[in-house]
Amino acid sequence: MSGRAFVDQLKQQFGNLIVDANLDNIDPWIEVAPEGIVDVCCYLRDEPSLAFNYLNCISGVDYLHTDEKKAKKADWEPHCEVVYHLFSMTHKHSLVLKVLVPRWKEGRAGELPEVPSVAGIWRAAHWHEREVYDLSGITFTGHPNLRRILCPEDWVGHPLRKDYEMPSEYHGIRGR
Amino acid sequence: MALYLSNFMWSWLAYTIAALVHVVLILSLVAGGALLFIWLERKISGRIQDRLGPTRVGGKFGWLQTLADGLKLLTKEDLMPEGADRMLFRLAPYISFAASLAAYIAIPFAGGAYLLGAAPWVAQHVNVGVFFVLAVLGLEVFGTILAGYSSASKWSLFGAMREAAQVVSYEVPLGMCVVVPVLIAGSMDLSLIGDRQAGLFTNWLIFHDPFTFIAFWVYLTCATASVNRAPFDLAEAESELVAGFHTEYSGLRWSFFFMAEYGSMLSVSLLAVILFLGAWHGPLPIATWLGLTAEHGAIAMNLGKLLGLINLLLKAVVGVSVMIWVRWTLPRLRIDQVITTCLKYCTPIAAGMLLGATLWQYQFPSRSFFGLTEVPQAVYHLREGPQQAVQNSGSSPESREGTDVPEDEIATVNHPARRGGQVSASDTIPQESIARLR
Amino acid sequence: MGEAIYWPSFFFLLFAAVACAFAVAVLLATNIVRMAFYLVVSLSATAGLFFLAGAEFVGAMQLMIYVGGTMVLLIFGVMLTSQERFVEMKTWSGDWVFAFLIGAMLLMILIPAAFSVPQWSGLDRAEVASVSEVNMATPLGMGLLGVRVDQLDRPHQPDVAAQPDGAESQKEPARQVPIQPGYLLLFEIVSVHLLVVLVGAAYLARARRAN
Amino acid sequence: MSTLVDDPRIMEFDVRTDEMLINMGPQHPSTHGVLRLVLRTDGEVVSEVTPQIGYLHRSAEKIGENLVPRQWIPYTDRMDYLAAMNMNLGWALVIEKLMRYEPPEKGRHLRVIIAELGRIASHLVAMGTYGLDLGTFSPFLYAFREREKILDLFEEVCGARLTYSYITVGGVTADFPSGWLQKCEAFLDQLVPVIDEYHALLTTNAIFIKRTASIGTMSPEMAIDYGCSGPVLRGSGVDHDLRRDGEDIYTAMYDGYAFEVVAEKDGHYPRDHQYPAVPHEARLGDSWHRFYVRMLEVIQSMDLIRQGIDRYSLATDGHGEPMKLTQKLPKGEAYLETEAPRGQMGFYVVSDGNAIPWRARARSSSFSNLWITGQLCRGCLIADIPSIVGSLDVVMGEIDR
Repeated sequence: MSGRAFVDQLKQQFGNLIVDANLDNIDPWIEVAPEGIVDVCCYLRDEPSLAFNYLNCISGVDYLHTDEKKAKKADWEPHCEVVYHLFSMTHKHSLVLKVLVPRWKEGRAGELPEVPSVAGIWRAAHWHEREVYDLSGITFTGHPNLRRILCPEDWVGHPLRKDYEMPSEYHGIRGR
Repeated sequence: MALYLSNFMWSWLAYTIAALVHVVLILSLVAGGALLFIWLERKISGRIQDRLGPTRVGGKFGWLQTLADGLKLLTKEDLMPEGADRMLFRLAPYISFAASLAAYIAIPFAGGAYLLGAAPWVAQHVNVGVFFVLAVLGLEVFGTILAGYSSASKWSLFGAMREAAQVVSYEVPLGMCVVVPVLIAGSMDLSLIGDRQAGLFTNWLIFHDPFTFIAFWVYLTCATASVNRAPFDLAEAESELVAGFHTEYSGLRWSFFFMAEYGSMLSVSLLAVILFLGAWHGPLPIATWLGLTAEHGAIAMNLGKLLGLINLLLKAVVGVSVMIWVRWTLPRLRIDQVITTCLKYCTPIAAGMLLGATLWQYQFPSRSFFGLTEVPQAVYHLREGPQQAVQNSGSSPESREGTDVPEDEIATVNHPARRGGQVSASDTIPQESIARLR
Repeated sequence: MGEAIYWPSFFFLLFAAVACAFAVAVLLATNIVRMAFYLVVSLSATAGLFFLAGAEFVGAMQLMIYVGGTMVLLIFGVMLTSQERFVEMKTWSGDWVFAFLIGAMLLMILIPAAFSVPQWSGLDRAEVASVSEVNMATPLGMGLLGVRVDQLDRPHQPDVAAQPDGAESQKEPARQVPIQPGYLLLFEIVSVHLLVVLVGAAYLARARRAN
Repeated sequence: MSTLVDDPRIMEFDVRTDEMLINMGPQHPSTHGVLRLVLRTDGEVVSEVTPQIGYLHRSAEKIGENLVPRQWIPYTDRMDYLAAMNMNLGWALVIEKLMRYEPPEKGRHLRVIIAELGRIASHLVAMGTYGLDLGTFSPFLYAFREREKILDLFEEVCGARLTYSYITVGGVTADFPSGWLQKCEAFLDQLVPVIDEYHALLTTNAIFIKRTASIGTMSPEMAIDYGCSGPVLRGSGVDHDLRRDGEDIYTAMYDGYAFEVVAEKDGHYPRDHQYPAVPHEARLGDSWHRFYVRMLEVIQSMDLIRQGIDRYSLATDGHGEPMKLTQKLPKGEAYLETEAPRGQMGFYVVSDGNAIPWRARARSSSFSNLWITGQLCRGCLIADIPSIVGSLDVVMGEIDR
């Protein structure tokens, strides 16, 4: 099944929840509204013709230029993306989903944006979502155990955010 | 020895000196044995694993590697966990080592069951030697358990609990296997059991009948379990429990556990050799052929005994090497599998072998090597004492064996009154004093 | 012969002192594991006394059963069921009084019993040296199998003496195997009893957890 | 979190005891590095296992946002340090995918040879350390002896023995030296009988089977749900191997190679009549099967290398030139998974048109494989934990990155 067919099928099923699609990229992706991600993923997994039963990866990408000159040139507004790479063991095809969220929840700096968790759909998502939360600072609502996974529990900040600054000290250990 | 010495000095001093000599000999055997076996373990494991093992310390073969390690251990910091039960933590290694050492008190190293004045080379002759050695070896685990419990470490505690569970499982079949040679020799006296196997290797109890043969292998399995060697080294399973009961030990204390382990390895090997593998008798009675017996004077006799000692130790070292070999080859069992092996398989097998050996003894008494050969006359001498031997020498053994053996044969030959000859002082003891004892 | 130290007496006193001292230590200790350890030392010293008395079989038995048994007790009774790692036990003063009373009563029974033994004064040493060699375990073992060696002197069934060599059997009373009841039945009864106790204990310990 | 064991039998027959919380690791002999498992145990029975990771976290992804792709290659070395070649390959391929670059034929065969050698080296370590976990030391040294020979070969090719940085974006740093292929073939020839020895020492050893058969069984559905991959997935009987089922840019490497995916189908592994039979105690998806799949994959890789050597010798074009450091990446993003020894190693790269990628992401196979331990170890004995974790064959460098 090609990228176009997926998009059509999903648009038919979910309408406005499918926000956008990029079919020109080398890996075509479909953008899903945050509130629809659980339903869409459920459908993708359970629809026999799709059967995306394998979650490869969840990645968080932060879009922000800290340099103002570059920020002016950029063709996007600062935001965060959560990228889901799916695979079907039955049909051996893959799919990329994206969820775009603002960098801070409702623009309040320091409050992490929220995306519904897909841990109930694929167990593999448990740790991937924890990692995205830990490193990229995106909260997954409904995750059973959303804690930091790679950084220590008392770490401050989310290192893969572009505006992250390494703490100057951590428990007496010099950071910078 | 003490009796001999008391001719020259006060008897209290004589006994003290005799005891000290024994202690020093045994200590040096255990310590020297540990040095040798640790070196051997490294060399054998090295060869098994395509390595050379130690090559530098003390010449080409790394003879002194263990000594160097011992020095290193001496200089290590003596650590004790914060929450440890300090007294028990300190005591535990010594308990282990003392128990391992105490077993040697009753192990004879060369033959002569007080026959014709030929006393065995043993620190203290205990007439229930087998039982004593087993009982004392069983105490070694007490040190292990105390160590595990007093360390204030969860891994140690697990090691101790595993050890306890393991003890309960292996003691039963081990005891049963040991009873088999006891039954055939008709005595719990280790030196008697040893001398029962004089002559050709056909007289070794392992070859006595099919049941003893199997019992030996069961013994070997349970003995390996009893000294905590792989595949039964659960109390210190390093991949699961870090180091089990001795996780928190370091330096000298730790080395005491190590010495205790190697000490018990040697003692169970010695026990196996005495019970099953002909004790101090070689496969061929070379000492007898050379005339190194009591009849040819004290020097010849002692030379013969020295030969016997070398024989015994060689066989025991082979036994230890087998344990080393097994350790570096097999994976470790799980605790429930150890208990299953010991209780579900070894115990019934050992019980069956005990029953089988009893019936075999009943059916083919005085026959050896799976019933193919006869127990030679020398053994009759041993069993029945010099007086009976003289009487029996008139009638040939064949005619004796040809007739139907009376049902009470076993009981008869073992009867204490008939075995009077074994007891050196028997002809001097007034009957009334014996009666008084009873 | 200068007998500055008579070793058997020395060791008797040593073992007896150790046994008593550690028995007292068991009473005074509050840590249950240490108690078990003191008990083991006390029992081992008692085993030493048995060895000293020439009762080697009983001594080894003492080591194996009592000392080993205490260890098992320690493990299954204490380590597996204790609520905390080092269990502290305190004895109430009322218990002390009771214990003292019972202990004193036992002592009052034991002392006369001990002094009623005719040989209390002891054999002379030469005699002890001469007889200590004959204490074989064999009579006990034979007794288990049904042959009471200690009762061999009694009259036996005549028909059992159907020996191939009658003359020899006349000379040797040992050949005439007496039919005396041994300890086998008693031993079996005791062991079955113990087994029942063990199974019962295991059953009681097996708790069904509430849902 | 439940504190009781799911298995009703354990509740029913358990003697009442205290539960104990134990930290297995981060310093523990059998946790393969700095993995920490928090065990809740009831005697020897483990009621709950919680893996804690992050002790080896080195911010590799953050570093990747500040280096050009070729400079990040050494960092991929340090992810799965036991199969660094395969890590290099994964990152190189995803950049090549983004750049829509196809390496020349000779370079492809070279990569097959190197990647499969890396797989053998990695599986040998997995085998040896697994023996170590189960309490036998000798197979560990045997495995390292053979691995050393592979490292010698690698050293000759790239000068390094652990962190190679050999396969790089656009090609490899250097061609095989002369005579290398013969040495490689000689190595393979002597490895054949050695593998049979390992089967005798471990695969068919009665104690080994007792310790691994029916331990840590995972169903195929469970394995897929948890995102397991590689031998862990195939050990459950899922017929999935990216060398056959992956994306074109990766499968193109293996075009024309004859190999069968090592997964049980109808009760049989491919060509299993040549190898020890599956013991009757073993159930599909248990530790034993995971181990067995690795052992068969070693043989499969040996076969692939021989094919690769033949093809490489016939190919006439070059092996590919490494990309220039200043080369700008096209705008866009790409994700590619390759079949690394421990499973599917995925790399995700986002580019905004500069030479330095906007985002470099590594999806590690061990990361997903380890996550299932909590489920697998529930209700097992303490001694089973090394047996289960060892069979998953995780490398902490890859998990923590």
